Amino acid sequence: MPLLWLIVTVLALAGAGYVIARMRALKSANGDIRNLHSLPSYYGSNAAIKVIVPALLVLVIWLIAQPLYVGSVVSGMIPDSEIGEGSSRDLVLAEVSRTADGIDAAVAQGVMSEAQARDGGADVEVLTQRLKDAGQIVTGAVTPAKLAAAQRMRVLADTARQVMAVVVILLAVAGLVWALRETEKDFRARNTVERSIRGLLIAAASIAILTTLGIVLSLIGNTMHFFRLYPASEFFGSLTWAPSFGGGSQLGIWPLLWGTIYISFVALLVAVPVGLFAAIYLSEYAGSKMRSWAKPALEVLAGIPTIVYGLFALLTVGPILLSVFGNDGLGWMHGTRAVLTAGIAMGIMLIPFVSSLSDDIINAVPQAMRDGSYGLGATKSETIRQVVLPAALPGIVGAVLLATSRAIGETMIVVLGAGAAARLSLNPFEAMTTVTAKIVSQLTGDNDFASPEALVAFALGMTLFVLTLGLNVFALFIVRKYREQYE
Amino acid sequence: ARDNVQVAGSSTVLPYASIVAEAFGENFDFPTPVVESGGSSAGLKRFCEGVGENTIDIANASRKIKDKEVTACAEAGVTDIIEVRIGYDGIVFASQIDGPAFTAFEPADIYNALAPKIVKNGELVDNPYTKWNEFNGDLPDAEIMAFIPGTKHGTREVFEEKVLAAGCEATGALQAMLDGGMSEDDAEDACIAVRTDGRSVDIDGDYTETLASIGSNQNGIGIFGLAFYENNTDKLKVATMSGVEPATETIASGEYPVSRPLYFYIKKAHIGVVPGLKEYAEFFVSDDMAGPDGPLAEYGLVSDPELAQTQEAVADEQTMGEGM
Amino acid sequence: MTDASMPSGGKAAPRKSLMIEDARTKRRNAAEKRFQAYGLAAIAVGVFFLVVLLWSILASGLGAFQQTFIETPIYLDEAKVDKKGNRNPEEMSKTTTFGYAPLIQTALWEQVQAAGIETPFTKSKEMKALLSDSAAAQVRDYVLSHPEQVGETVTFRILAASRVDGYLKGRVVREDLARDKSIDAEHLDVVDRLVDAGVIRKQFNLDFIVGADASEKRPEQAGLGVAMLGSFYMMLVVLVLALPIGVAASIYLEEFAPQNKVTDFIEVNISNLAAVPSIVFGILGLAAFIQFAHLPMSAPLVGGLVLTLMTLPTIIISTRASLKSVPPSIRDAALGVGASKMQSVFHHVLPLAMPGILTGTIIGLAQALGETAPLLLIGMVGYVATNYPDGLVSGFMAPNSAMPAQIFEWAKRADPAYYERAWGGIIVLLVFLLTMNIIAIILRRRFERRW
Amino acid sequence: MYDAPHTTERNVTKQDIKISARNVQVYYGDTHAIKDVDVEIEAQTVTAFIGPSGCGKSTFLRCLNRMNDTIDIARVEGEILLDGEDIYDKRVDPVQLRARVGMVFQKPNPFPKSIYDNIAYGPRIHGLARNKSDLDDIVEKALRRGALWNEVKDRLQAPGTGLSGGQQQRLCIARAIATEPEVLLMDEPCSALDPIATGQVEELIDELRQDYSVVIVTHSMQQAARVSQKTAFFHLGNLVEFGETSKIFTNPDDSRTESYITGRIG
Amino acid sequence: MYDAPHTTERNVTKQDIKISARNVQVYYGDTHAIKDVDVEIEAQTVTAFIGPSGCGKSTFLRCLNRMNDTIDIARVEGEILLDGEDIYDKRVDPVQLRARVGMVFQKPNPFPKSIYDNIAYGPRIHGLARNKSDLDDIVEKALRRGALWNEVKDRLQAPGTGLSGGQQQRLCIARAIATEPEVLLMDEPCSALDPIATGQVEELIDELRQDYSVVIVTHSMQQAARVSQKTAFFHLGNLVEFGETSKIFTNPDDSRTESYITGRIG
Ligand SMILES: Nc1ncnc2c1ncn2[C@@H]1O[C@H](COP(=O)(O)OP(=O)(O)OP(=O)(O)O)[C@@H](O)[C@H]1O
Ligand SMILES: Nc1ncnc2c1ncn2[C@@H]1O[C@H](COP(=O)(O)OP(=O)(O)OP(=O)(O)O)[C@@H](O)[C@H]1O
Ligand SMILES: [Mg+2]
Ligand SMILES: [Mg+2]
Repeated sequence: MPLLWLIVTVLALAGAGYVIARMRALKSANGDIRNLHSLPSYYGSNAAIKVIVPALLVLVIWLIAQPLYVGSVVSGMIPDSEIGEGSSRDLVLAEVSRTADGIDAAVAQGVMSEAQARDGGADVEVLTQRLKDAGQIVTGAVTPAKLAAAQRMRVLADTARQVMAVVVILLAVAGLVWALRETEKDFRARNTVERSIRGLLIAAASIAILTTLGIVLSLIGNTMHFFRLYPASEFFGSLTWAPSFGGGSQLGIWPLLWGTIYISFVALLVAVPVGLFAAIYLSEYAGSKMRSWAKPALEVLAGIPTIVYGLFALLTVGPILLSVFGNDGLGWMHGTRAVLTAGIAMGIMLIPFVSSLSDDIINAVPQAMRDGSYGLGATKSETIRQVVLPAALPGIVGAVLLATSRAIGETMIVVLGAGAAARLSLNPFEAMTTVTAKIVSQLTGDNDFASPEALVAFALGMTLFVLTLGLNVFALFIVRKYREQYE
Repeated sequence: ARDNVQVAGSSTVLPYASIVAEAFGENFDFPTPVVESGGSSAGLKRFCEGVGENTIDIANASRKIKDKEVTACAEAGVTDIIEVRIGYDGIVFASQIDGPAFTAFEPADIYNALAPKIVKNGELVDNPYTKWNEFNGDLPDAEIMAFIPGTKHGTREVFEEKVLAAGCEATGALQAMLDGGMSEDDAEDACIAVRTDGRSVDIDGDYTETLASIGSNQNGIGIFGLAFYENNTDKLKVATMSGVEPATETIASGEYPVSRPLYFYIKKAHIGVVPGLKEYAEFFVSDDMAGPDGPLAEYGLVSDPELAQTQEAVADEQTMGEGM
Repeated sequence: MTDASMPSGGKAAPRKSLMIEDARTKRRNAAEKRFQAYGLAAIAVGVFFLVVLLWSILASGLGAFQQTFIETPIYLDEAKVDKKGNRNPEEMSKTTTFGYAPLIQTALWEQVQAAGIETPFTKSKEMKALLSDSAAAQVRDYVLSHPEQVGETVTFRILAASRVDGYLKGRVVREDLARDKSIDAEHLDVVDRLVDAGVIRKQFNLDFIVGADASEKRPEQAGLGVAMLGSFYMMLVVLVLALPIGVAASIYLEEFAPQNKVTDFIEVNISNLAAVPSIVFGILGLAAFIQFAHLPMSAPLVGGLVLTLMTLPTIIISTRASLKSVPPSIRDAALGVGASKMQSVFHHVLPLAMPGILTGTIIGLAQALGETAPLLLIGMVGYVATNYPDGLVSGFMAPNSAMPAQIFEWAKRADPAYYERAWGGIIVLLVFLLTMNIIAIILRRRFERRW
Repeated sequence: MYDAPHTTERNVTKQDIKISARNVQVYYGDTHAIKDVDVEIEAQTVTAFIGPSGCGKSTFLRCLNRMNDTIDIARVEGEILLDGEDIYDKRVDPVQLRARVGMVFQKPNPFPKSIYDNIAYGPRIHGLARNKSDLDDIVEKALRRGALWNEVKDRLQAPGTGLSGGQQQRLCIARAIATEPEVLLMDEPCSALDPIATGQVEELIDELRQDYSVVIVTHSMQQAARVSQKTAFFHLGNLVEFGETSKIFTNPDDSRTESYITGRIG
Repeated sequence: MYDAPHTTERNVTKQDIKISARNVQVYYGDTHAIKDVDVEIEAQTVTAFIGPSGCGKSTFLRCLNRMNDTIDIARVEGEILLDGEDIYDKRVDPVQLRARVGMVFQKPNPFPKSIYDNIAYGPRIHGLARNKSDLDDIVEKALRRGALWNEVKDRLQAPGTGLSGGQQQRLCIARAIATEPEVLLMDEPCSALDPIATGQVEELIDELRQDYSVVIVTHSMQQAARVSQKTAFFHLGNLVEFGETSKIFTNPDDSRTESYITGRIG
C-alpha cells in the first residue's frame, strides 16, 4: 500500500473515530448534551488523537528504521569484492538502491513486468538495457551481485512496507477501540484532549532548548579540536589577531570582541536616539494619519537586505565621512572603512527595531499616568521624559536588547563598512572588524580546513554564544529587579 | 537518491565551474550540477566529511589540497581523490582608470609601499613613506593606498610569496633583517607582514568590494583576478609587474610572475554512483571548455598548457597517489 | 493646619495674569518645541534614509527589467543539426550547442548583409560578440522539440550579448572599449545600424522575473524566477512551522508555564538565540539536518528549517509581548463562566493578540527572507538551480537557491551587467517584502476591528 | 440605623447550606492572606462580605470557585464543601466547578464580541443548548433575568463593549446566569456604576436570590445592608463576625465589627 | 434625609467667585456632550457635580483646566473665566493654567517613581523650590496636608506604586497640592477606595477648603451631601440645577433632580 494511502486510511479512521465517538458519547447521555462531561466534539477529538498519534508515530519511526534495517540485511549480501578500492559499502548500497528504484520505475512504466523484475537469473545486460529504455539513468556497471541485492532489496522493502501498513492500521484501530471504549458520558474528554494540547505547547517551547543544544553540539567538536591545536590561553589572552597561511598565526579574540562592542555601540548611538525620538513622536505627537504611513515606512528600513546597507556604507556613508574627516577635511580618517561608517549604516538599519517596538510600548503606558502629569501643569515633553519614559523603560530596554542582538549578529555591513582589520583602538575613524564577520570569513576562506585558522571560527562562535548567554542572564536579572520595584 | 552532481568550494573557481555546469546541463541528459560557493576550505571540509549521498562529489579549490587535509579525508573514508588542475588564475594590480598613472610595478615597489619596515639608506626603519614617488620617482605623486585580499583569501598567500617576499629580497630588507640577527624563519615571516597604519586595507569580501573601494578612492590600487579585471576594463587600468603585462599568454608562459593554479577534486568512490559525475569532469577539462579557445579562457582562465595530460588522468580516473 | 500657619503661598502674592507667559513657562515651552522638533527630526532622518536607499536601489536596478533582444530568422540546416537525417531527437541531441552557434552567427551575418550594413568584417564568426551564448541552447532546445521543422527557416527572438545590452543602456561606452576583449567599436557600429533596422530592440524582460540563474558568462540570461521559487518554498516552510511553533511556545510560556528555573532557562535561551549570528544557524543546519538527518543538500526544505529556527525567537518575543498586553480581565471573564484555561486562551486571548502576533511574524519573515549567511553552509548559495523543480512537492527537495543568495552571488560576479541585476533583484525582493507587509496589514486591520 | 425598607419581604428563613468552608487558609507565597476562616453560605440567600481594603474578601471569594488556582503563588488549605463535596478534591475539575459557581467581577469585562455571543459563550462551551433555537432561548432568558433584554433586544449583534458601564455589568451578570450556576459570586459588582445602575443591579440580585445562592463583596455598608441577609466581616484575613445582616449592622458582637461599622463616615 | 453632622461647621458663606463658566458647549466630534452650561465656582468652597453616568460631569470638570485639550476630537465653546480671565484665550498657556487649577483623578495614578519624587515632580517643573531643602520642605508640607506624612515619612524613597489604594489616592492629592493650585478638581476621588480611606479623603477635602476652591465629581450622593457646600446636578449634558447643597438635596427645584435624588436606592 503506498504511503499516501496508508496515511489517508489512518486519517479516515481518525475521521470515523471522531464521528463515532461523538455519536457514542451523545448516545450514552441519551442525546442530551447537558449530561455529558465535555462537549461532544471533545470526545470526537479524543478518538481522533488516539487513532492518529500512535499510528503516525510508529509510521515515522518505521520509515526511518526500515531503510536502515533493509540496508543492513542487503549489505550483508554484497561480497567484499564488489566494494571497489576507496569506495565504501555505503556507496555500493546507494548504487544498489538506485538500481532497485530504477527497476521500480521501469515496472511502473510497464517496460518490465513484475516477474522480470524479480527474476533472479535475469541477464544483467538485458536488464540494464530495459532500464535504459525506461529512461532510467544507469551508472556504473550493474553486476549480478548488485542486481541480486537490488532485487532482494525490493522484496524486503515490499514486505516491510506491507507489514508496516498492517501494523499501522492495527494500531490505529486499537486506538480507535480504546477511545470508543472509554467514551461515555462521564469520561473527561476535554481534560484528556487539553492534556495532549498542553504536551504540544510544551514541545514547542522546548524547541528553543533543542536549538541551543544543537548549536552547542555542532560547535563543540570543532571548538575542542581548535583548542587542541591552539592554546586557549593565547586565544583569550592575546591582543593580536593575525592569521596567516603559513601557520604561526596569532588568534587573540580581544580585537574582535572590542570591534564588536565598539561598532555595536556606535550603531546603537545612532539607532537608539533616532528610534526613540521617532517612537515618541509617533505615539505622542503625530496624528493617526502620519502614524499610519510613517510607522510602516520606518519598518521597511528593517526589510532592506543588509547587503544594500553594506554598499550604502561603503559607497555613500564612507565617502561622506571621508570628505569631512579625511585628509581633505580634518585629517583624522584615512579610508572609507571605519567603525563610524559601519556603525552609522547599521544604526539606520536598527532604527525600526527601536522605533516600532518602543512605539508599541509607549502606547501601552496608561493614559492615567499622562493625565496625572498634565493635571499638575507639566508640558507634554516633561510628561514624556519624566513619566512616560520611566514607565516604559523595561520595554524599551527589551527593544534595545533586541537591536543589540541584531548588531552583534550582523556581518555584511561590517565587512563592507568597517573592513576586515582586527584592531584594538579607540579611534572611531579606523577600520575594525567584529567576531561575527570573522566567523564568516574564516569559515568561507581558503585556509586549510584542519588548521587553527579555519577552526577558530567555531571557537569564536562558541565564545560569542557563551558571552551573549551571560549577557541575557544578566539582562533578565536586571529587568526582573527593575520590574519588582514598580509593580 | 541524488541525481545531480554536487560541487562546492572556492569562489574563484565558481565562475568557471558554473560556466561548465551550465553547458553540461544544456548538452547532456544529466541534470545541471549544483555548484556551491563557500570557499576552498569549506568545500574541502565537506568533501572530506565522508563518502555517501549527503556529501559532495567535487570540491573546487584555488589551491592544492594540503597534506593534513588529505589525512583528514582518509580518516573519514575519503581515500581515492582525483586531483584536476584546470588552469591558472592571474593576479593583477589595477587602479582607477582616471586615477594616477600606476602602470608599472616591481615587487620592490609594493614592498616599499606596504611593508611595516623597509630599508632606507641601508637601515631597516619603520616605513616612513606616504606617497609612491618617495621611493620610486617613476611612480606617481599619490598617497599610498592599497586594497589587498584579506587573510581568508588564497590570493593573499600568493601575494605574500610572489610579491612581498620577492620585494623583501629585492630591496635588501631580508638581508638587513638577517643581519639584524633575525632567524631565517622570523625574517621570512617579517617579510610578508603589511603595515597596519591604514594604508593597506584588507578586503575579506570579493573583488567587487575591492572595485567599489577603488571606485571611492582615486589613489587606491587593488589586487584582482585576471578574469575580474578583464570584465571591468572600463573602470580599471592594470599595471605591469616586473615589466610584464598580465594576460593569459604571459601567465601561461610563466613570464608574468603572480599567478596560482586552480583545482578541483573528485571523489572517485562517487564515480558510477552519482550520475554524470565523470561526464562532468571530462567535459570540464575538454578542449571545448578548458582549451585555450574555449569559453573558460574567454572568460579569463589561463589555460593549462598540460591540459592533455589532465584529460587523460580524468579519463583514467587517476587518483592522487598514482602516476605522479 | 490652619490658614495662619501657611506661609504666604500663592494667595498672599496674587498670581500674575494667565495671559502673560512668565519667563519660566517661556523656557519650558521652548524646551517643548525643541523636544517635538527632535522627534520630527528623528522621523525625518528615518524617512530620509529610506528615500535615499529606495532611490538608489531603483536607480541602479530598474535597468534589469529591460533587456536587448535580436530578432533573426535562422535556417535550421539539416547538415548541421541532424547529420543522420532521420529526425530522431535522440540522435540529434548528439549535436551540442557548440554545433549550433555557427548556425546563428551565420543567420545574423546574412541579416546584416541583407540589410546592407557596411562592416569591416568578413566572417560570420565575427557576429559572435553580438550574441548571447544562450542562443545556441535556445535554438537547440527548439529543434529537439520540433524535429519536423529542420530544414526550414524559423524566426527566433534571441538575447543579445550583455555588452550590447550594456551599450544600449549606456553602461558600455565607446571610450572604454580599448582593452575590452569582448567587444569593439566596429561591433557597436553594427549594433547601431541593427537598432535602426529594428533587428535589435530593448524590451521588457519577463525572463528576469521568471527565469533561472545563468553562469558568469551570460548575465543577459540570468533571472530570479527559480530563486524566487526557492525563497517562496522556504517562506512556506517558515510560515507553516515558525508561526504555529512560535505561537504555541509563547502561549505555553506566557499562559501555562509555572514560574520556575526551567521556564527561566527557556526564556534566557530564547532571547539568547535572537543574538546568535545567523551563520551559526547555518552550522547547526549542516550538522543537524544534512549530516544527521540525511536531508538533501541545497534543498529549500532544509533552508526553511534553518530559517525557522532562526526566526522563532523573534516571533516568540513579539508574540509574548502581545499576549501580555491582553487584559487579564478577559481571562478572568472566561474562567468565571467555566471555560477551561485552554479554552480561555484559544477562544479569547489569542484572537485579541493576533495583530501583535502578525507584526512579529512579519518582522521574522522579513528577516528570514533577506538572510543569506546560513544558506551558505547548507549549499544554497552559488550556482545552484538552473531549472524549475518538476513538481509542487519536489520543490521542497530539489536543489534551489534563494532570492537574497542569488542577489548576493550576482553582486559578487565580475561582469558589471550582474551589478544591475543584483539591484534589480533587490527591487523584486522588496516587492516580495512589501506584498507580505501589505497582507499582514490587511489581516491586522481585520483582527483589529474594534469592538 | 439603616433604612431597610424591604426587610419584611426578605425574611430570613433557615435555608439549606450550599457551601461550607472550614479552616480555610490562603497563602500568597509567604503572606498569610486568609486565616482559618469558617463560613456557611446558604442557598437562596445573599451573603455579603465586608471589611476594609486588603482584608481578604476577594481572596476568600475566589477560593469558592477555585479562581485562585490561576495565581501561581496562591495556596489554599482547609476544606470547602459545595453540596457536601470537597471542591479542592483532586478529582474535582475546576472547570466544572466554575460552571456551577459563577463569578462576576468588579470591573465589567464583556468579551470583545457581540452581546449575543457574550451570553452564548458559556452555554456553548458547556453544551447547554441542543440547537440554535435552544441557544436563542437561553440567551433571551439570561438577558431577561439580567434585566437587560428590553434595552438590547434589537441589537443583539452589537458589540458588548459598546454598552454603558451599568449595562456592561448587567451583561456580565446575565452571562454568568446563562450557564445556570447554583452559586453566584460577585466581587464589588457595583463599584464602577452610578446609583441608578447600582439600583438596577441590586434589584437584580434580590431577584436572583429566588434561585441562586449569591455571595457579594462590597465596600458599601449600605449596599450590604440593602441586599444581603447574611453578612461576614473580614479583618486582616480573619473572619471576625458572621451572621444575620440585621444583627451585624445593629448589634455586632465583636468590637472590631462595631468600630468598623461606626468608624466609617458614610 | 441625610445625616450631615458637620453642616454647622461648614456654614455656607458668600465667597468670591473663582471660576465662572458661561454658555459652555463641548463636542466630541459630532456628539454634543455638554450643552450650554453656566456655573460659578466659589473660592473656599467645595462644589460637587452629581448626575447619572455619562451625563458629562467629567467632561465639564476637565474643561476647567483644559485637560480636554489632550483629546483630539474634543471641542470647547463658550467662556470660562478664572479670576476674570478667559482660560480659553489664545494667549493662555494651558500649562500655566493647570498649575493653578490642579486635578485629582478617579483611579489613583502615582508615577512610577519614589514617593518623594511623586510629590516633588510638580514643584520641580514649576520651579517652586530654590534648593534641595526648599524642596524637602514643600514635599513634607504637601504630605502633611495630604494626611500621609506619618504613614510614609520613613520611606520617602519607596516607590509610590507600592502604597495601598487609599494611600495612593492621598499621595495623588498631596501631589496636586504641592504645586499650590488655587482650584482643585477631583473626579470621583474615592470611588476606588474603601470607607475608611474614603473617610480620610473626605476629611482632607474639608480641610483643603480652607485654602482652595474644590470641585468634586461623585457618584455618591451621601458624599456630595457630606463634603460639599454647593452642588450641581447634570443630566444628559445639561446642567439641570445648581445651588446650595442642602437645598438640592432637600428641596430641589427641578423634577429631574428630585427623581434622581429619590430614585436612587441608597
Ligand atoms: N495575587 C496576589 N499576590 C500576592 N498577594 C496578593 C495577591 N492578591 C491579593 N494579595 C494580598 O492578599 C491580601 C488580601 O487581598 P484581597 O484582594 O483579597 O483583599 P480585598 O479584601 O479584596 O481588598 P479590596 O477591598 O481592596 O478588594 C492583601 O494583603 C493583598 O495584598
Ligand atoms: N474621549 C471621548 N470621546 C468621545 N466621547 C466621549 C469621550 N469622553 C466622554 N465621551 C462621551 O461624552 C459623554 C459624557 O461623558 P463623561 O465621561 O463626561 O460622563 P460622566 O458624567 O463623567 O460619566 P461617569 O459617571 O461614567 O464618569 C458620554 O456620552 C461619553 O460617551
Ligand atoms: Mg477585592
Ligand atoms: Mg466621569
